[in-house]
Amino acid sequence: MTALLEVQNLKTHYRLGGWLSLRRLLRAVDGVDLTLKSQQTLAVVGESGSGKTTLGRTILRLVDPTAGRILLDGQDISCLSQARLRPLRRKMQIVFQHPYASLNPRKRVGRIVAQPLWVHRVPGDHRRQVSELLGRVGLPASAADHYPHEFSGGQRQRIAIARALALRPDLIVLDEITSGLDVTVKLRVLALLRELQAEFRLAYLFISHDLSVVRTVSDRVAVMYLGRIVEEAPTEALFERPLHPYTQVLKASIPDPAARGSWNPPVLGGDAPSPVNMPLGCRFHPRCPLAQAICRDVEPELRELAPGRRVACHLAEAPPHPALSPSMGRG
Amino acid sequence: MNPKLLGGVVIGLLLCLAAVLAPWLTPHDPNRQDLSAIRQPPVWMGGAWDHPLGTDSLGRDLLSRLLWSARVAVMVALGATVCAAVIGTPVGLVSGYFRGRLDTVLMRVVDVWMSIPAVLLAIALMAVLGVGLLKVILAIVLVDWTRFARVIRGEVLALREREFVEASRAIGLGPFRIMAEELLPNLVPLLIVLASLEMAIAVGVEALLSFVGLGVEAAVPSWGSMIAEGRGYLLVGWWGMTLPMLALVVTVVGFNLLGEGLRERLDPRLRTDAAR
Amino acid sequence: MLLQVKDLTVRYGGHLAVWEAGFTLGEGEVLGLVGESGAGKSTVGRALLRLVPEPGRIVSGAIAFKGRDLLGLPEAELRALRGAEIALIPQDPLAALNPAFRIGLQATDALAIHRGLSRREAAGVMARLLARMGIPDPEDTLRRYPHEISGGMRQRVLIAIAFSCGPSLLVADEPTTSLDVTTQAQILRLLDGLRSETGVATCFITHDLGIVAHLTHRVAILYAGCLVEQAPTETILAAPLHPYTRALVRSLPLEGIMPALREPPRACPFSDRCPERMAICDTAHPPLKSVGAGHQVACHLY
Amino acid sequence: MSVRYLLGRVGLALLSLWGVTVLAFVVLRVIPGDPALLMAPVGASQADIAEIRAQFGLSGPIWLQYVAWVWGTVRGRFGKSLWLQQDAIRVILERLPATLEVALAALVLAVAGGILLGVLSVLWRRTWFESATLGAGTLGLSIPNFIWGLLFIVFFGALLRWLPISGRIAPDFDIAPLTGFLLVDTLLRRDPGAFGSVFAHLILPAAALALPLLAVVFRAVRSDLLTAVQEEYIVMERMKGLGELRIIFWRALKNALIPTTTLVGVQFGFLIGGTVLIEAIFSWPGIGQLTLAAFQYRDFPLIQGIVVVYAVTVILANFLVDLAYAFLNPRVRYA
Repeated sequence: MTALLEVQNLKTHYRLGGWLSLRRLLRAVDGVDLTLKSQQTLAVVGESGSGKTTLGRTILRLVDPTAGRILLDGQDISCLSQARLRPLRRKMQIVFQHPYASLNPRKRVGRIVAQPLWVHRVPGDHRRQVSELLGRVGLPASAADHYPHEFSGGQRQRIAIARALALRPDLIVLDEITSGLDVTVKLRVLALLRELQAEFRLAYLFISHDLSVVRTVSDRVAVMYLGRIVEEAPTEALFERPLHPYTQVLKASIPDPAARGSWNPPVLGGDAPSPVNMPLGCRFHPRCPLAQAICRDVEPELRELAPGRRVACHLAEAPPHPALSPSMGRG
Repeated sequence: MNPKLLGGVVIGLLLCLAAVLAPWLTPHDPNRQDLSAIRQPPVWMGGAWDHPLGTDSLGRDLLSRLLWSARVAVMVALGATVCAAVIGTPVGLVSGYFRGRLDTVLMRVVDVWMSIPAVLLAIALMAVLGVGLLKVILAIVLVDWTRFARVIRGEVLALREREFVEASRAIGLGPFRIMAEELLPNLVPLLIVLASLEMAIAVGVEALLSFVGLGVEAAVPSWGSMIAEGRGYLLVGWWGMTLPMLALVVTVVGFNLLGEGLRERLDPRLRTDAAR
Repeated sequence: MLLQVKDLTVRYGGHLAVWEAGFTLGEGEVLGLVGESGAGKSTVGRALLRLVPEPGRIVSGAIAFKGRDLLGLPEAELRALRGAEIALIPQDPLAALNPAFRIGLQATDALAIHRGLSRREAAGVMARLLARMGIPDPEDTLRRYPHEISGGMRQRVLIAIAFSCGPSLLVADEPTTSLDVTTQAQILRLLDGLRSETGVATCFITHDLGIVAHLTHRVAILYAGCLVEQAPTETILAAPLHPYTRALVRSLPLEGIMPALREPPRACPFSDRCPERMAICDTAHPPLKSVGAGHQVACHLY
Repeated sequence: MSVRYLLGRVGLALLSLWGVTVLAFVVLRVIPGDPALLMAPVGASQADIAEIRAQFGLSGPIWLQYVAWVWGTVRGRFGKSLWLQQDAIRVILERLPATLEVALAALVLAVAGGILLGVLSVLWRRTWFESATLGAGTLGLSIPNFIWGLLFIVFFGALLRWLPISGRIAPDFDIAPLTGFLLVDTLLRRDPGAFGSVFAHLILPAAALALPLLAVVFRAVRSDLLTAVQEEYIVMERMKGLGELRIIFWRALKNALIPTTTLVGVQFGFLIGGTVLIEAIFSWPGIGQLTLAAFQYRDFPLIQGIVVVYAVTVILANFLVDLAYAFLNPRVRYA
């Protein structure tokens, strides 16, 4: 299988401040490499400020990258003009975080879902296609005649998914799409995503802050910290044995209802430093419980410790047993 | 319909009715002078039914003049508002959507424009252009397009960050289609409210300009010039000044009520105060 | 009993937010109030302080705190309780701090009002409290404005404010929802440590069963403004009875959405999403029944 | 407030000032064609027109004219007023204090009155007071201030005869100007009678000028306060046991004043512009009254001077408002 999406040393920096004010550089995405194969799900996990949302938007070129390459089906799209990019938008779509902001409140659902069809001059009866799409995400065809505010958060996310599906893309970036939903609704949406992935042969870039959600949907997980990927591994391997100290802390921070009374979350020093003044050396070293001298001075590379397992930590060691084969899915 | 909106609509309809029907409603030619019947009081003060609201110091029928003035008010209100909106809205849209240098330049221009007091600018323009209805409208438009530009820009700045705008970019819509299809429909309530308030302002400015003799032509009756004329004989005939003032106040308040009523109905969270 | 809530009903304009909710809280006990957004859990929390936001109104019910009827208390006496006897930790620490004033002023209000300390003395007390909570330079933090410190720091400040006057009842309204996972873990640890140290009875509002499992003694589950199940935490996690609780605990996806409550409820509010729906569910609202030691459930199955 | 913010604001003010010179130049020179013809008195000969052209540097390419004009403006030289036959800038500066006095009085009245009414209407919400102030607010901001002026003259001047309606001071007082601000001058001279007269004369024009702005401030403070009292941080203030009065006056008000301040900045231009008519109506000897005459007499140097002085006043006021904004809002560095 070839890679559907390949990102090489991608950087997105923002200039803060302007005329007469102190110019500072916000390094939202700062050297990311990743690969996503078709019909697979790669989860990008990180806390606020890790750059995961900017990464998703840069890959779709909603934000312009500062450096690096984005290969979609082998074609470098990182420097294409917006006009040249337009036909390629059929291959990649996005679903956003806020179900209440991602649908134009003044347009009926039918027009919202049909918009990609007429923008790209898709032939055929758009009305019929829209009702099919709505039906596919579990909404009645009559939903097309209503306005977004008449729907609940979960239903709106379904509408947004239907819009993303309209052009039959190969890749959908899912940006925190479940973070505003209640747990029972969230589970239902995740189940729907799995069904759609098989049916439409989709690859997902699943961006989330929630490790527990990620576990149920993704084949591989990349953990981001301050603009970089610090660990990437097959999902089960990562959950069984996280190798980067940050991943370990992240995993241990989630209270597990099944293990009542035994939760003892690790203590990190202070709050995360901001992407505006990045620490030298390893980005995690000021908070890392294991930090040593080398971590203060040298930024670790993302090393392949086992097949399919990459970690950016000087101290991490390969797991004693070979990890699961890299391309195999959720265990 | 809330009471404000109701009041605004009723006053607005009456005004339009008066403006359209003025030639048929008026008992006299508004400019016909009758020096034998000057400063006659309204009927309830002992005047004759021939001049229901009395006459001015040249013996012209006040009711006729008031009704004809309504035409000027309506024309100025509609003309100036439409033109100001047509100029200001695209500027605000483009400025807010593209941001960056273009926005900086456009907004500096607006700032500069607004640092000359509106009244002074209007008077200066009229002094330069000369009197006349179309010129009044032009002067008001030149002064007030900034109001639309500023408020629309502010709203666009907020709207463009909403995810549905990003979603249409992800679909592949170009910037101008995004403005037309995604942003503009969301600006409609704001525009409607702004336009109603602008009509109130335009009527006020026209009256002001005519009051100082820099408004419509002398032959055209206008509340502003009637107020100025009535002021001269205030102590012998208070109605000469008070009646046009009343008409003006009712009109302006009516348009304001319309604007506020519409805001409450369409979107109570709209911030339009900065537009005044 | 420290706190006794009976038949609490809260209305927002035309709709019911909470319907006849009742529960108790003993000294030093931690009760988890669990439900999805819109279930009424936050409203219950605010009602305990009589701070239901407009246009909300407590329609009926009784809240007895240390034997005093909170709902009948004059405003002045209530103010003497707020911040002193009953404290609140809010959900969003950024929204809960006034952006126009320094943290020092806002953090010393409670001590100044209830303990009669001068601002300077109160700042001293506050600084010591913040230092104990692991804030490296508390004096500096007090001089800052809310936007100048991180979310975790802000929540620490709010926790310090809540504990500053030694309350006997604490309402924690989803205190970590807006924080990152690693920060959440630290704040929860801190909060649990302070709680067990002071023995303050706590009403912990959350939607996270993980938090419930580790921090609470008892749980009350709210659905569409109705209390559907109440039991000791172990019981809820091991043997949930209500079909809704079972879906929550076992992570089962549910079709449909939570309805708005009709008044008075003539059917089970969960009936249209319930996998075990019966004929009676659509015609009668199930009352809360006792089914075991401290275990109550509102479902026609039992 | 950082030095950077301050510098930025100064820069913006200077930029606006430059823009005003361009705008004034364009409006007064380029649009109407030949300014010399405009300036010339009716029936002037070709020779007269040529002389005007020479005197004001109206020949040569337009950019040179502009440079000459800006250079003159920077040095405060607008030339001799055609109508008064005096140095235009001196005429203006002599009359400026009168205009500033009434404008400042109106500003104070509008801001203080607006804030007070706003706070009270929130404190006493859902009472008759709220509906009354709301209705008055709509009326206040609907009616242009020259109409207010005329109404005041009719009611308080002509019908009730409570207050003087013309001039700055009763003619029987003779106060040699020190600062030009008569309220200050009469105080410095320790003349309570004259002070009273000045004060009485100030009330109606200032009130007429202030009313629309007062209504705007009132509504802004009120709506921002209503927003603020729903905010979580105000709930927390209640939660800590603070009383409602203290919360509204000492906490929420500061939050409400932050957006209100910007509004006052935008609105100040309207207030200052209002002086043109108010001064004419109340025979107030300031530059506003001068304006209409200057246009009537096509007194070009005087008009230029007046436009620039008005613009400087507005720009300066906006600069001060920016400072106040930064003072109130700790979040502002450089917007």
